[in-house]
Amino acid sequence: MKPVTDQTPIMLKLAHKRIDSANFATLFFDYSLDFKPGQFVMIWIPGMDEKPYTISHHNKSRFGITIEAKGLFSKKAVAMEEGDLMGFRGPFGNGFHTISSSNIAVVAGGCGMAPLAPLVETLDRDIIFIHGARSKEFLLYRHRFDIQRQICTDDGSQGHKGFVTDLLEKEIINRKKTDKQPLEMVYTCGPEIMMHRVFLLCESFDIPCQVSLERYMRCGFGVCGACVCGEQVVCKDGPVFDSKRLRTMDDFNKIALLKSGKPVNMDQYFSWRCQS
Amino acid sequence: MKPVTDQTPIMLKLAHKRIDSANFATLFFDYSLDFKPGQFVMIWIPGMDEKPYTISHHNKSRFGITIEAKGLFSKKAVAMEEGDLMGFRGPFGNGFHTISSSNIAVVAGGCGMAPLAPLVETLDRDIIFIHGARSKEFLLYRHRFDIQRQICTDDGSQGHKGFVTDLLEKEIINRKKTDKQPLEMVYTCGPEIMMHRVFLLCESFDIPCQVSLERYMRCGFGVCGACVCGEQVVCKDGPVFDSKRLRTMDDFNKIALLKSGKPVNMDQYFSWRCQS
Amino acid sequence: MKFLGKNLNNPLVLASGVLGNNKEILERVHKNGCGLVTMKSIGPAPRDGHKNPTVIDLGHGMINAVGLPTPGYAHMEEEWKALEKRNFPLNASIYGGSVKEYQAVAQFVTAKNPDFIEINISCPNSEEHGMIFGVNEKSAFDVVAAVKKVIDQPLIAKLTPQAPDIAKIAKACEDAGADAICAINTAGPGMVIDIEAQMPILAFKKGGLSGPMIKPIAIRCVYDIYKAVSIPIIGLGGVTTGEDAVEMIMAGASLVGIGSGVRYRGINIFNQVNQELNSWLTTHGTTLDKIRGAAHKTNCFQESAQ
Amino acid sequence: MKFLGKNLNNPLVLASGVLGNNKEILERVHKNGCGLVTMKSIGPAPRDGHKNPTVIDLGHGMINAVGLPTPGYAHMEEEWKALEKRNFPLNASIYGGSVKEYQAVAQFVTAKNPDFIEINISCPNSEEHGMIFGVNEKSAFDVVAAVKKVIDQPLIAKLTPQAPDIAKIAKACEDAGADAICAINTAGPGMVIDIEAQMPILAFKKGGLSGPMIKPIAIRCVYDIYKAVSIPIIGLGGVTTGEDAVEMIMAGASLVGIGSGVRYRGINIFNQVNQELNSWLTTHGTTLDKIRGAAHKTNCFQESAQ
Ligand SMILES: Cc1cc2nc3c(=O)[nH]c(=O)nc-3n(C[C@H](O)[C@H](O)[C@H](O)COP(=O)(O)OP(=O)(O)OC[C@H]3O[C@@H](n4cnc5c(N)ncnc54)[C@H](O)[C@@H]3O)c2cc1C
Ligand SMILES: Cc1cc2nc3c(=O)[nH]c(=O)nc-3n(C[C@H](O)[C@H](O)[C@H](O)COP(=O)(O)OP(=O)(O)OC[C@H]3O[C@@H](n4cnc5c(N)ncnc54)[C@H](O)[C@@H]3O)c2cc1C
Ligand SMILES: Cc1cc2nc3c(=O)[nH]c(=O)nc-3n(C[C@H](O)[C@H](O)[C@H](O)COP(=O)(O)O)c2cc1C
Ligand SMILES: Cc1cc2nc3c(=O)[nH]c(=O)nc-3n(C[C@H](O)[C@H](O)[C@H](O)COP(=O)(O)O)c2cc1C
Ligand code: FES
Ligand code: FES
Repeated sequence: MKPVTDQTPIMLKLAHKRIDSANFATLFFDYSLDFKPGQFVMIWIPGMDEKPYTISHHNKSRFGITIEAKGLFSKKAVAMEEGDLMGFRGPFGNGFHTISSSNIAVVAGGCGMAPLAPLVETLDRDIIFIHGARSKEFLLYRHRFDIQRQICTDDGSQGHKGFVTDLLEKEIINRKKTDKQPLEMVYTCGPEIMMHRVFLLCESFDIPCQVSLERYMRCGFGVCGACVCGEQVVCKDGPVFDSKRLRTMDDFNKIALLKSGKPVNMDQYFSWRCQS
Repeated sequence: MKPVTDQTPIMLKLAHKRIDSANFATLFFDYSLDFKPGQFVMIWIPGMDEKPYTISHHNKSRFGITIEAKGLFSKKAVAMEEGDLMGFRGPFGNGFHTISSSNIAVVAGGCGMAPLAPLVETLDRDIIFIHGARSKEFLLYRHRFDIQRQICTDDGSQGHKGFVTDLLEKEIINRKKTDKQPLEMVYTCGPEIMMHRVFLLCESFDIPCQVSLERYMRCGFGVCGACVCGEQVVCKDGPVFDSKRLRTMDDFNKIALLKSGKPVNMDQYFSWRCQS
Repeated sequence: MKFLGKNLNNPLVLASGVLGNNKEILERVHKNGCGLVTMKSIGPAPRDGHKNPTVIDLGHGMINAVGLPTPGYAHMEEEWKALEKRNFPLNASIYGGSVKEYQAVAQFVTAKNPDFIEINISCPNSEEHGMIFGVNEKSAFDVVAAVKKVIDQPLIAKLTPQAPDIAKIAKACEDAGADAICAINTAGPGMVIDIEAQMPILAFKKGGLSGPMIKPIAIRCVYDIYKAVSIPIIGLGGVTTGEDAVEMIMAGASLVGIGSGVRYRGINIFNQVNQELNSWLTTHGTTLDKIRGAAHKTNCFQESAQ
Repeated sequence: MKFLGKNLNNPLVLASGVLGNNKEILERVHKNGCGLVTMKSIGPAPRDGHKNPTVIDLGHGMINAVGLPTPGYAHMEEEWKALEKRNFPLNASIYGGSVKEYQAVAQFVTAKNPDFIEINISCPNSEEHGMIFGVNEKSAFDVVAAVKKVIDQPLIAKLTPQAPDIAKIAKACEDAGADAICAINTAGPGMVIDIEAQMPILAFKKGGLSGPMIKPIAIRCVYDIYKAVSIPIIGLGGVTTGEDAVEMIMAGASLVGIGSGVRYRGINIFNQVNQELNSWLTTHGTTLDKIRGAAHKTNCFQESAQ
């Protein structure tokens, strides 16, 4: 096996495919990857395309990625069969900065659970763990953690009917009231609008947070400029950004570049991403 | 300083120049070179040429090369002044294979003393050390060793009048007669015809020897083929060859390639080398 | 220092197509020690570029076939509005598929008043069956002359090393009115095949080579161009250290560009290279002006040796 | 295996100009696992080549300007006498400065009966102001046709990547009667300046690039040539491992050459590459014939993706 994995892709056989739900599948590969929670790899399906995916499962000899079947590429990816070859470059990006404390909240929205799951596994067992999704079917990893999760869904099909921010705000206020120690860090990943709300909430209570952003990517290593968000290079400076950085990022939840390099607002960006 | 010295040349300032005699000078450079006795470097005088020279002095922070002013290049080299820059690539070649014994003879002819001197410094003090030259003036390093030397000169201006092989043969026969242990290794460097005679002598007494050959060189690392001697690549497989190898080398003391690649006999080779 | 009448903090230039996708990142690169920043090449019509993989690191350099993505010159009003209020010198790179297209893009861009306009002539010429503008003296002359007519800023012609004789192309550009030469664009092209996938890795199959492995080609090009023209040269290709910059300047460069180097040392590479360059100059008691083109001078040895 | 009617032990070829200076070393290379050995290019008149430095390692490849040293075809009787009694297949490389010179060398060499004659068309054409034969379709055609007329052995045309479109040159060679193509000769040219000496390191200043850094260029050339011609290709440039050889074959090569690789793994590189190549083929349950040109096939994904 090649020692360097962030240059030309290494081709790995799909060792195991786990269907998580109607929309999600997790693909496992037997390879010992150097890895930090929050980092991502570029996955190449030869002849098709190459896209960034977070590592959602990791141990010494195996790693996994969880993919939501949305467009052409991700549908092809979840349709791969055991034994099929896929290419990998990476891992890229900075990953989460972890602190040792139990006054931590982790807030996952939908597929945003993917990068957070290996992080949670490194954290204290008595952290606050909030998990939201469109509906019950989109809740990932039901039996993965021995940590209690607070669940919410947009449609109320499981847990609280409403947003993750509702639960986070309740927790913060509750801690204030009960004289519990305030949160020292909030980690979050999910739709950018959700992360932005979590960020604003944290700001109003002076709690530092770390969010994991997503932009269209080409190189993955900070050269091509496809993924810039303001003056930040998401693939290299990020994808994880902390509050201090986010305060300087005017484009957070506002502007993203299309494939052509054209800067558009997030609505336009997502409707472009839906075209195929 | 660059860690790798066998790629593009490193430029070093001439730290000290020692005039050894009318024809010889030793140039010292302050650089910590990885080195084994018998290896050589390619010396570049910018704008002029680049040629191979043996390392004749070596310690942790300094190395030296001893040059006989013969042609254009070597005359220019010994005319360099302290502070002048020269380029170095190397060290190249295999170097001498050393054995631990005191039944060893070292046979140096003229400038052939250069590669042998650092070897002698690693050997036992009671080895046999024979040193020959055209005349007294060509005897290098008069005060360098605390080992006794047997001297001979072509003109008898110092020591025995005659060849190094006379002295070597006497020593071998003497050992036989006096029931001393026979020689276990003879190291030699000098004109190829001299080394060939040493080799034949050793063969007739079944003593292994190691000789250091010289050919026109370009790359120094076994690619260009300029320095081939039969099937041996002198810059890479050599310049040191042992008896076993020499037995298979039909071109030893017979054929050398000119700059054009033309194979010629040794006389023609040396008269070409004299043209400039 | 001065370059074509403009003040630059230092001789380093950000290569086109590297990071320069918005004002904020250009400003950050400038703040990190880059004297002149170049925008991603602007083209005649909106273009997504190629599918991924488009950029692959090969260790000693990289290969890319991004495919000239561009919002298209007519759709960049907001970007230009942001750039109006910039506090750094800006080089706008443009391209086209025909002389007319180059002119159209140039006319638009000149009105936005960048400090320089760089024309990337490594694009296939649609009128000449895909032949690259920059490999042919006549087409290079034509496109430079046509663009020069319609712009107010100094014109920099960016050349490709794929030309059989890059010095001749440079001369043609100078004759056509170019104010400076930028050399080189990516070398090759190359191809990397993944033997497990049994397929070229880049979606576009072939790509341009950049980074340390092309430095000897870039140095040779700058050396040849320096002999052929009297306008200044931006030397570009494989520079990652202050010593590389010195080498480029000795070959004849007035400014030194950095692109792929950002992969190997991060955005701060510009500060690092400046510092290394300056400390080299100090240690050697010399200046940029004194070492420029130094490799062209013969010395005493050379004469005696010939 | 068979190549142009001759039996070879394996698909590996020693590149011209590397080691091949006498019969003994050619034989040693053959014994170390090289199917076909190529002699250093033979020229029309005795030539010393350039002064040193002529060959410099750059870590990820090397640069050389040896300057085509040659005893001259008319002064090699002894070498040929030794080679008569050889027990290995021999490829004789020749060059000239004009079509007439190529013919003169070829006429002489064909009488010595090597197994193949390779013509190195990366030399300046003295009739066309130093323009390299191999960058121009017409001059490539002319020299191949002229040599083909006077030789009895299969003719291999060795091409330079400095051609603007190497596939067209290959086609011209095929049309002129070439039996195989060898690609590539060195890339660039490049230049490396020593900043302390303030001077190009090579005495000839510029030199050709070889070794790992040019592999992407070689792969692209072989890929393009494979599309353009139906004669077999010797793929050469930057190969150092069995995987590199597989890549070359997937690009379209029938045989795989190795030159600079000798620097990095020694003469035994041929045995090593053979072993790696064979073990790759075994592990993948395939053969040379099955993987040749494999990178040209599209797969199901590609169609759906376009
Ligand atoms: C650093 C990083 C990590 C990522 N990690 C994961 C991961 O772990 N799992 C995963 O499934 N995806 C992840 N992605 C997203 C992934 O790269 C693809 O964009 C996604 O799989 C959609 O690709 P597609 O070609 O199938 O969809 P497309 O054909 O591109 O788009 C079709 C559909 O996808 C949705 N969509 C596509 N991209 C986005 C986006 N960026 N934001 C919101 N909606 C989008 C559209 O709204 C639409 O519904 C990550 C992206 C980045 C930048
Ligand atoms: C591995 C190796 C190590 C070497 N180590 C040393 C060393 O430590 N010190 C040293 O002075 N030289 C050494 N040499 C020789 C050196 O490389 C030059 O060949 C020598 O200095 C002559 O160069 P020149 O250009 O001055 O002479 P040239 O102009 O090439 O020749 C002029 C004169 O030099 C004599 N000469 C040149 N080359 C040879 C030769 N190969 N054999 C015999 N006579 C020759 C000629 O007979 C003539 O007298 C070594 C060579 C090799 C291959
Ligand atoms: C990812 C990438 C994209 C590039 N895009 C452009 C471009 O749009 N226009 C252009 O003129 N050059 C482009 N180039 C070429 C660079 O500007 C530069 O000429 C080349 O990479 C050599 O410099 P380097 O070795 O420092 O990278 C691009 C290079 C890379 C690596
Ligand atoms: C030192 C050296 C000398 C060469 N001399 C010749 C030559 O005489 N004739 C020729 O056709 N090619 C010559 N070449 C080119 C090689 O044959 C080969 O085409 C090139 O080096 C690319 O292969 P590589 O990367 O495996 O070295 C030479 C290459 C080197 C490195
Ligand atoms: S993907 Fe290229 S810079 Fe981020
Ligand atoms: S000098 Fe090049 S092979 Fe020995």
